[in-house]
Amino acid sequence: MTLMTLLLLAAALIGIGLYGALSQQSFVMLMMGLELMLNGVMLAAVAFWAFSGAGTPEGQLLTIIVMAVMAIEMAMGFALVVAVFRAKQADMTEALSELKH
Amino acid sequence: MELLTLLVILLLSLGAGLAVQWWPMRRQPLPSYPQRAPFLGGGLPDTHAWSRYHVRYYPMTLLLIAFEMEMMFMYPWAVVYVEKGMMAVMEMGMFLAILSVGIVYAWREGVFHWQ
Amino acid sequence: MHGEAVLRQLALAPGIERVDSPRHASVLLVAGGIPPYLHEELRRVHDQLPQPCATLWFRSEPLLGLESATRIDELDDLPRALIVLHRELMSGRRGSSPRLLPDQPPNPWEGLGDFGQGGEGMMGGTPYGRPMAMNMHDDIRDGLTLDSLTFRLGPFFPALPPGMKAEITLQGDLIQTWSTQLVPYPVSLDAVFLDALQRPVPIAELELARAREHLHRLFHGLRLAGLERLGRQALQLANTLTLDSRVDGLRRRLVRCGFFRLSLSGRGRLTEEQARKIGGFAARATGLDDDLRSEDAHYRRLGFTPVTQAAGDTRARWQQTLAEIEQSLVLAKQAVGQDLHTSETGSVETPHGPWTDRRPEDASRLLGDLLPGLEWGEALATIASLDLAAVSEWPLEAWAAAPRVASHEARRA
Amino acid sequence: MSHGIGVDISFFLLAALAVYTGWRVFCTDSMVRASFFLLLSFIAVGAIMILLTAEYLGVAMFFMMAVEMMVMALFMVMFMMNPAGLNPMKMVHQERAAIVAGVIAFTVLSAVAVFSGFPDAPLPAKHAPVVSLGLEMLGDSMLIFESAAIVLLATMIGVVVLSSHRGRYGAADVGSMPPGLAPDGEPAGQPQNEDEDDDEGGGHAHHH
Amino acid sequence: MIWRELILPVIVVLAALGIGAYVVAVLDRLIAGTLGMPQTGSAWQAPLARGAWLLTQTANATEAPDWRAWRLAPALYLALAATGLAVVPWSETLVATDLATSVVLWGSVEALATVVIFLHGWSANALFALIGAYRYVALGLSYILVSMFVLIGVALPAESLQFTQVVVSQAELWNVIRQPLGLPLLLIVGLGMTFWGPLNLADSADLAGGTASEVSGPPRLVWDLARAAMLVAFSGVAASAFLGGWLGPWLPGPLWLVLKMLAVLAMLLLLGRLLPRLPPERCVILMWVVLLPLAFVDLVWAGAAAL
Repeated sequence: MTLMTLLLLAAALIGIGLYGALSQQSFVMLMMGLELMLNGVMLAAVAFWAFSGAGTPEGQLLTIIVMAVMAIEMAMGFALVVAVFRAKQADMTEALSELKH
Repeated sequence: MELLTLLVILLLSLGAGLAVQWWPMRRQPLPSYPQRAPFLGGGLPDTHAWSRYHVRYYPMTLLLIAFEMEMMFMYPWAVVYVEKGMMAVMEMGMFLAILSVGIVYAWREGVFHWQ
Repeated sequence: MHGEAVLRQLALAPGIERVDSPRHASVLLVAGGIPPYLHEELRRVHDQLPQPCATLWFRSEPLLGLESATRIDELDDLPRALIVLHRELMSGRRGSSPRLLPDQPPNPWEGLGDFGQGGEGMMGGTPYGRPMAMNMHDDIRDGLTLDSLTFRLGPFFPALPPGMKAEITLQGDLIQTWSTQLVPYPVSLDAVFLDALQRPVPIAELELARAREHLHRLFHGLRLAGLERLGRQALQLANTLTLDSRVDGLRRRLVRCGFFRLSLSGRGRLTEEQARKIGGFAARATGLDDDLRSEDAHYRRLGFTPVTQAAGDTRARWQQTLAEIEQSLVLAKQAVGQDLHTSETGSVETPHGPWTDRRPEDASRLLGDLLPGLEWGEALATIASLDLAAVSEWPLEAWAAAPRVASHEARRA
Repeated sequence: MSHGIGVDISFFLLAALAVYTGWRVFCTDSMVRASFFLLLSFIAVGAIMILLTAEYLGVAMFFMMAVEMMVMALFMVMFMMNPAGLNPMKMVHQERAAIVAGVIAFTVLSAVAVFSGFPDAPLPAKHAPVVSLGLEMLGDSMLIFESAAIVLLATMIGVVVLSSHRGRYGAADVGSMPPGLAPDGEPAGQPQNEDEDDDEGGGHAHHH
Repeated sequence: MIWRELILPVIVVLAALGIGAYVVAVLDRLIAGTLGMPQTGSAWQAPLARGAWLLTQTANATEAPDWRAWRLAPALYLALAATGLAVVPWSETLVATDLATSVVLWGSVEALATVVIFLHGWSANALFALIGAYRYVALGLSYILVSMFVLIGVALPAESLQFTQVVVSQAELWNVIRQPLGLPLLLIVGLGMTFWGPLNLADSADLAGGTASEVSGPPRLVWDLARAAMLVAFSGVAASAFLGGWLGPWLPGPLWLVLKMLAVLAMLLLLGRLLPRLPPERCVILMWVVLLPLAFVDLVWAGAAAL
């Protein structure tokens, strides 16, 4: 367990998350991709904190803030999904662009 | 060492839970289709139960996701509370007061009722 | 009533546990004859018991294929017979009951789709023998139109009145539609109510029988609400009901444990028209003061006025039930002092509604209007607080023609 | 930072678990399974954090993510056709591009990880991460902490406005007009056909 | 070293879990008997006979369950109970997992329990099990906040998130007196976690057994066992957080803890027998509108007492 292996793991998680976020048609699945990316980001933040941050509390705080971003993203995302579904009876990303017409 | 102990306990209990199910069941044939139909007091369903289930409390769950974040801040706060004294009281008081506004607003909007 | 009487007997018997799902049972008890049109449903329930299982037929003819099953006719032998059956099953002395239905999926499905699933596309076909749930109804509460589930429940569902079968559509846990397909079995009354139609009967006897009926209903309602212990107390009170019995203790316990305030909701409100149709205590809980007893001169002499509640919901009906039990006990005590008999014949206020020229009729069709929009638990609590079944023309003691119920019993050491 | 061989083995097992479950999220048919695979991925990462002596963050990750993924599962089932994957399906678009993007992201980030030199400043031998976090929050980062409260409050209100159909004044989308999801788009949360809301009894009228 | 830190704690936790689950079953029968429910035979044998019967019964299946999740859920619930009990200190030194954040670890056990119970109901692919699962999530997501506020309340005087510190901080005065609102609130959470009695939304009678309605035989045995084990784990946590854990005169520490756990268990089982089941909607409103503000009050109280 070194900084490099940890960052490689984080990179792998971000890569998979990016694939998911780009490829999934459904809103909710898309959000799962984002979550997975943030998972990698949090791991990287903690890894830096442990190996090159000399244990400064800001490193931990950064992770907490990423977690908060995640929570907010999820809450707002789902609220939007509900609102869009109510309007369009669909949860596809394509439905968003259709809203213009 | 503590983590190892936890791991051992976790694996042993999980293994025991699975073994108690698997051991007596390893030779049992799959039950007949009529037995596998869901119990409805003699009635039958039209469809599978798995469906786009209308969760009647979904606004509450969204509220929870946002409100629960406050826990992340509260645990470290609890540890230094006595050390910091009044300052900790003030800051957390403000923090919780702001968030309580959200809960009260949500309650007044009827979020906790079944939609 | 036959099946209900069996249930009450077993509720007080030690060593027997009544379970809510056949999956938890080892012995299926069939009490009373089952009409042929319900045999298919009975076979289904029978086959849902996990093996090893056994059946016990109480005053009932075992189904075709179950000839070796035990049959008994004496109510008092029942608990013993159940315990023996369970013990034999456990020790392996008795083989399991055979399966009655052919082992076939409800619909053919094997390997129609590209991946061996049941059908084409995302929602088509019958994977594993059943179609997928579909979006059938617009939602009735909020605007999200999601899938709805349609199924038929009963006639042997423990939380419904025995014999009742309904086709129900749920969205989430909210009832969208409810249509009663089979009405519950008619209930038999204590013989004194039928006597009262012919000749004057002692008011004390009539009122005690009424209180007993209400207590029996309370037993079922409390069991559904998770208050098994208080339900049993209500039942014991009913069994030992005398002129000096009091329900204060029961009422106090019910209030203290929060039965009225926590467990019951203000839902299931009857309109005046619905209340009139159901009649009896449900109507009085809706604020109507219809009661045949107020037309009886001797009741008037006892100072009888109907008790009523205004709200007309589930909570009001249980409060009304308790109030009527109390009132009946008071009336009985006063009447026995003056040795009063009923003055009117040809009509009687039964615990299930007024019986003038016709018996109280079945009201379960009303549920179609009453239940949609209610959450599942609220709907069942509403049904338990109502008294929907028709009244049978035979009194309680006439076993031969009595209705029946199937219930599953698991006996545990 | 020194650690034993046991920590290394656990790390590699947990890393494998995190990547495997992360990958399974996007190739399972059942939505509930997908959410809980993601939860497993989070739990594995949380356990790695505990191995890194970030005990608080790791354990907090368990409970935060358990709740979030539970809600995720609820919404997945609510809004996805065929939520249990009884009929197998694949609902993706621009998959090739997405794979390429994912691989590029991984390569670039790993290259950064492998080739750049990061300062080597390990954790002090004796440190109390939770206490230092608490002191930081009440000290220098107080503003971050309090502004988090404001942001969360805004989220809560936004969530209620957007998702709730009926508020105390009747339908939420009758009284208020949420902003459009796209520039010049029609307001979000507005039902297409108005008669859906007729039974609400004209929530607008009570608005004061 | 290995013995003291690894083998002994593992044996203690697993034995406590197994024996505790059995004691829960016995205690529940004894309480039912005291309340006037009919009982035959010995309350000590009945749970064993029931276990033997469930082992001989065949396991049920449904038409298309999520097999792995369905079989895994009871075992996972048991494992969560074991994890919960692992953080409970039996004495100053005898504790399986004395993490610096063991209070938070218990919080995640609560959150994960919701996931596992949902999975148990969902994976059966049957109507009543599904409704039970969804009902439980409404409850599980509501009680978690109450529980966390209450547990943060006990962490304040201890200045630590470690259960050993929480117990040590009660040397002078138990938290049950110092924070009188805390224990009742936590007991409600305990009823919720194990969906016992009034908060039995998952496996209720109106759903013909809810998430367990389609389960029979060995999986049901594990499910019931896990539920009882979770009660034991919860009672251990409640006893450590509010009743001073191993602290007490004359007797050795672990024995004190056992006595206190028995007291909490008896209290929970009694509540379970005495109270009616709450409707799910009422439950959610109660948790958010009544109990959450009460938990706030408890926290303020704890804070004032700690300063």
